[in-house]
Amino acid sequence: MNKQEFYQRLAEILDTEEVKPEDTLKQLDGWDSLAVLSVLALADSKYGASIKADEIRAVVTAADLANLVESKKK
Amino acid sequence: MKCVFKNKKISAVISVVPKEELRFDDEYPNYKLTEDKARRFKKMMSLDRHRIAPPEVCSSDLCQYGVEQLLAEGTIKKEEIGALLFISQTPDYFIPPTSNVLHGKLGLGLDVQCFDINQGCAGFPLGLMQAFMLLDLLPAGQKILLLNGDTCSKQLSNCNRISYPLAGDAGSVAIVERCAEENPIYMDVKHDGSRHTALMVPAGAYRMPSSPETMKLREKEEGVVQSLEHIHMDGPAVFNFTMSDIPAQIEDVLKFSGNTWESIQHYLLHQPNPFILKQMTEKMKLPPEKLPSNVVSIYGNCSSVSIPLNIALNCGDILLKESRRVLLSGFGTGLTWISMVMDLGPLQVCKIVDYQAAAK
Amino acid sequence: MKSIAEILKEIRPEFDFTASQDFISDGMLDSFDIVTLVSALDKNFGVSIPGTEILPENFMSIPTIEALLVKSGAKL
Amino acid sequence: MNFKFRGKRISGMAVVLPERELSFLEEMKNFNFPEARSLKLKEVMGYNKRRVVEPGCCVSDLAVHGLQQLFDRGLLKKEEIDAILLVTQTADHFMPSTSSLIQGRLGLKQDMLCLDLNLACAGFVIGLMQAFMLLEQESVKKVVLINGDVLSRKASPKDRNIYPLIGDAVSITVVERDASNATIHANLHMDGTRAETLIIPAGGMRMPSTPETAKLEDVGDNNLLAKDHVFMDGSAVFNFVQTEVPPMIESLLATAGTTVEHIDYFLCHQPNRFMLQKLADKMKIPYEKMPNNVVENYGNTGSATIPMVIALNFQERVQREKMRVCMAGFGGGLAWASMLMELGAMDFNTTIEYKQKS
Repeated sequence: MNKQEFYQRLAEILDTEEVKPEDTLKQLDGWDSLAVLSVLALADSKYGASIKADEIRAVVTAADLANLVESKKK
Repeated sequence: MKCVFKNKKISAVISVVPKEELRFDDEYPNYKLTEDKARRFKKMMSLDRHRIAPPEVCSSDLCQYGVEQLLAEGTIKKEEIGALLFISQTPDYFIPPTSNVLHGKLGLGLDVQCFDINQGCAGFPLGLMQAFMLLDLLPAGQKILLLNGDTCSKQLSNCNRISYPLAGDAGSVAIVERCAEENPIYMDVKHDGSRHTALMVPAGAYRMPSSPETMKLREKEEGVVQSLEHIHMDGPAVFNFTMSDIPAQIEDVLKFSGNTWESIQHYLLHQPNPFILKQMTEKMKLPPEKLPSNVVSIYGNCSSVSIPLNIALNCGDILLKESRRVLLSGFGTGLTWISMVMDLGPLQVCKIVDYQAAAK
Repeated sequence: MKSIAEILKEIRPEFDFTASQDFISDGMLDSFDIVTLVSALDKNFGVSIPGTEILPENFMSIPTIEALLVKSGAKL
Repeated sequence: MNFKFRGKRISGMAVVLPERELSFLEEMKNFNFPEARSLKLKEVMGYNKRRVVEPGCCVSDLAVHGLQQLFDRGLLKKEEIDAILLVTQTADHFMPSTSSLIQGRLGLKQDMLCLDLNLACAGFVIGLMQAFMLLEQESVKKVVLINGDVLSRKASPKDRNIYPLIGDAVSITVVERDASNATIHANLHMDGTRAETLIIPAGGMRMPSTPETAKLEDVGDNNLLAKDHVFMDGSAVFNFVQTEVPPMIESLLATAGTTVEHIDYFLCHQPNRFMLQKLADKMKIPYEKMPNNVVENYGNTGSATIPMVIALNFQERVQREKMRVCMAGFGGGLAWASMLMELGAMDFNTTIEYKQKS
């Protein structure tokens, strides 16, 4: 998985310039339940990754999220 | 649970929506959203407008209006009605059943059976199943009125920036009857109560009776204001359910009914929001024109009425003239998911009307 | 065999039933009392007052109760 | 409307009773009701003891406890259940349906039907009809019909017309196909013009609960009720039952070509002893053929009363042999329904106590 590309897509979802791996998601302005939904959709459609509700709730940083998506990738 | 029904058909479907149309562009200041966020949300969910019932209008009123229209237009006669089914999660009362109240208001005969069934977004296919089963018990010529109605706006705060703009109130009436043609209808029903917290109203009934405490509004996240008597949704859990269980069931029903993805002319699904419907379309590799996703942008998410609205909005003109092979799928609270394949049409009535309060 | 007046007295000893023209609106017999009364009348007069006749207007006064008993087959 | 079914049987039944028992005479003291009058009511109406749930207990709790017992005792297998029909007027939530909750808590299979029906005292007979209908589907072999309410929770403690009479209970009825092709006759009527005879005015969408609807109001006879409480027009219910039930049963017997003498028992809904004796008198049915002892033991428990009549009077016998019975349910809606069928020999008939964990 191209992590750089993932962060770029994440930035688009959050409507921001750039997302860094160390960014804490909850501190980003755009990180709300709609963004979570968009991430789930992104993971499903672009990476074939099905992420459970509990798993995404446990994520702290953007890097955690990228790793989670990668680990669930088909 | 798989079922097959024969010699049954839907002959008319009318949906009733509140007259007043609310536009997201006018509403978003209520949600204290920045213009930026509002724009983003609007784009993501294709938000435009929705219909919300005034406080004094219940789902039963919308349904009653639909039945009165069908009676006035001569689509059905009172004496042909053998049963009245009311499928809802927003009944008038705990006691008596709303179907009985409607039975009285409509002046139906003592032989007409009334049923109140508690079901949400899967309520249209579930109601059809009940109607098909009941038809086998009724004398020839008797028809069933299937009423679906919900006023979910009464179970949401109008300051909930995520759920409220997507919500809609509506009622529908379908006439279900026997037919000479075999017209096999294939259905699959599934439930998973272990995931019920994904979509529920925690308080207001017997588990947690209404109290000043349950009426208190709390902020779940920025702009998401709700009380324990409001609909609580676990977005990610619902997303996963919708993306995994529903496509699997649809594929299963296609096989069970001897159909292919191509042989179905219209996939008329429950309409939770356009975003998730588009995801599902992609997942099932269906052409978007075969799986309409436009109901929420016009009427809001109308619970079990979204399939009747979908039918009229997207296939109304065709179905008045001819028959189409359709797949209907309702999914939501319970969790419950029901999909069915049938040949639908030609219908005598297939339309959406505005509710007019009866003159007092 | 007891009289209707005696039976009434047993059910609500605190009231003077001879002084009332309408036991119901005078608040002397409530719905609980009516069933107790019917049960006592049935036993005393060897009848079964039909369930459909157990209406407040049939228990307004001693004459209406008498009429009801006769209708139910009692020999007064 | 008349109905006919074939090849169906009740294969097992259980009644689930909350442990808490209240005494009519004790309770009437709280209403400052003279003891002499209470004693007369006890004799005439049969009011004596009733079972009620502890605060917070729901229909699903009683149902889950009962079903779990049946699983544990090997009387029912989880994977055999193809449908759960829950007939209740006291659901856990507006959404989801309580039958789904029961399915989830017991870990039943996904491939089944869960259906919540809101029905009052005619709900056992109508629930059976629903079960028979489902069994016409090839994929459905075993239906679990659950009837029950925790309506005591909606009775005003200041309403002596209702409060001392209501009991809580759940019944579990297993319905399946039967090789014998015996005909089951049923009939059913509804009258919604009298829907308000038995009503909880507030709490639904017509009048949402507010602090205002929780306020007690004087409704006469020193009875205080809130809009959130259940209200019953007792006289109207009594007259409805006396007027509609005898012709319904007579018509059912006539349709089936039989007479009172050929029926072993008349198993009616159990509002009170007096009402049932008046019905028996009217139809010239000997009292011993129409048991009326549920109220004196458990109170009026809504749609679970008919299974309770069976458990209380025929628990052993119904497991041993066949009985030809006429069942009749009548009440809120208004709805009245009756059914003629053979009961027994059941695989089990049991009474289960529910002890609420505090």
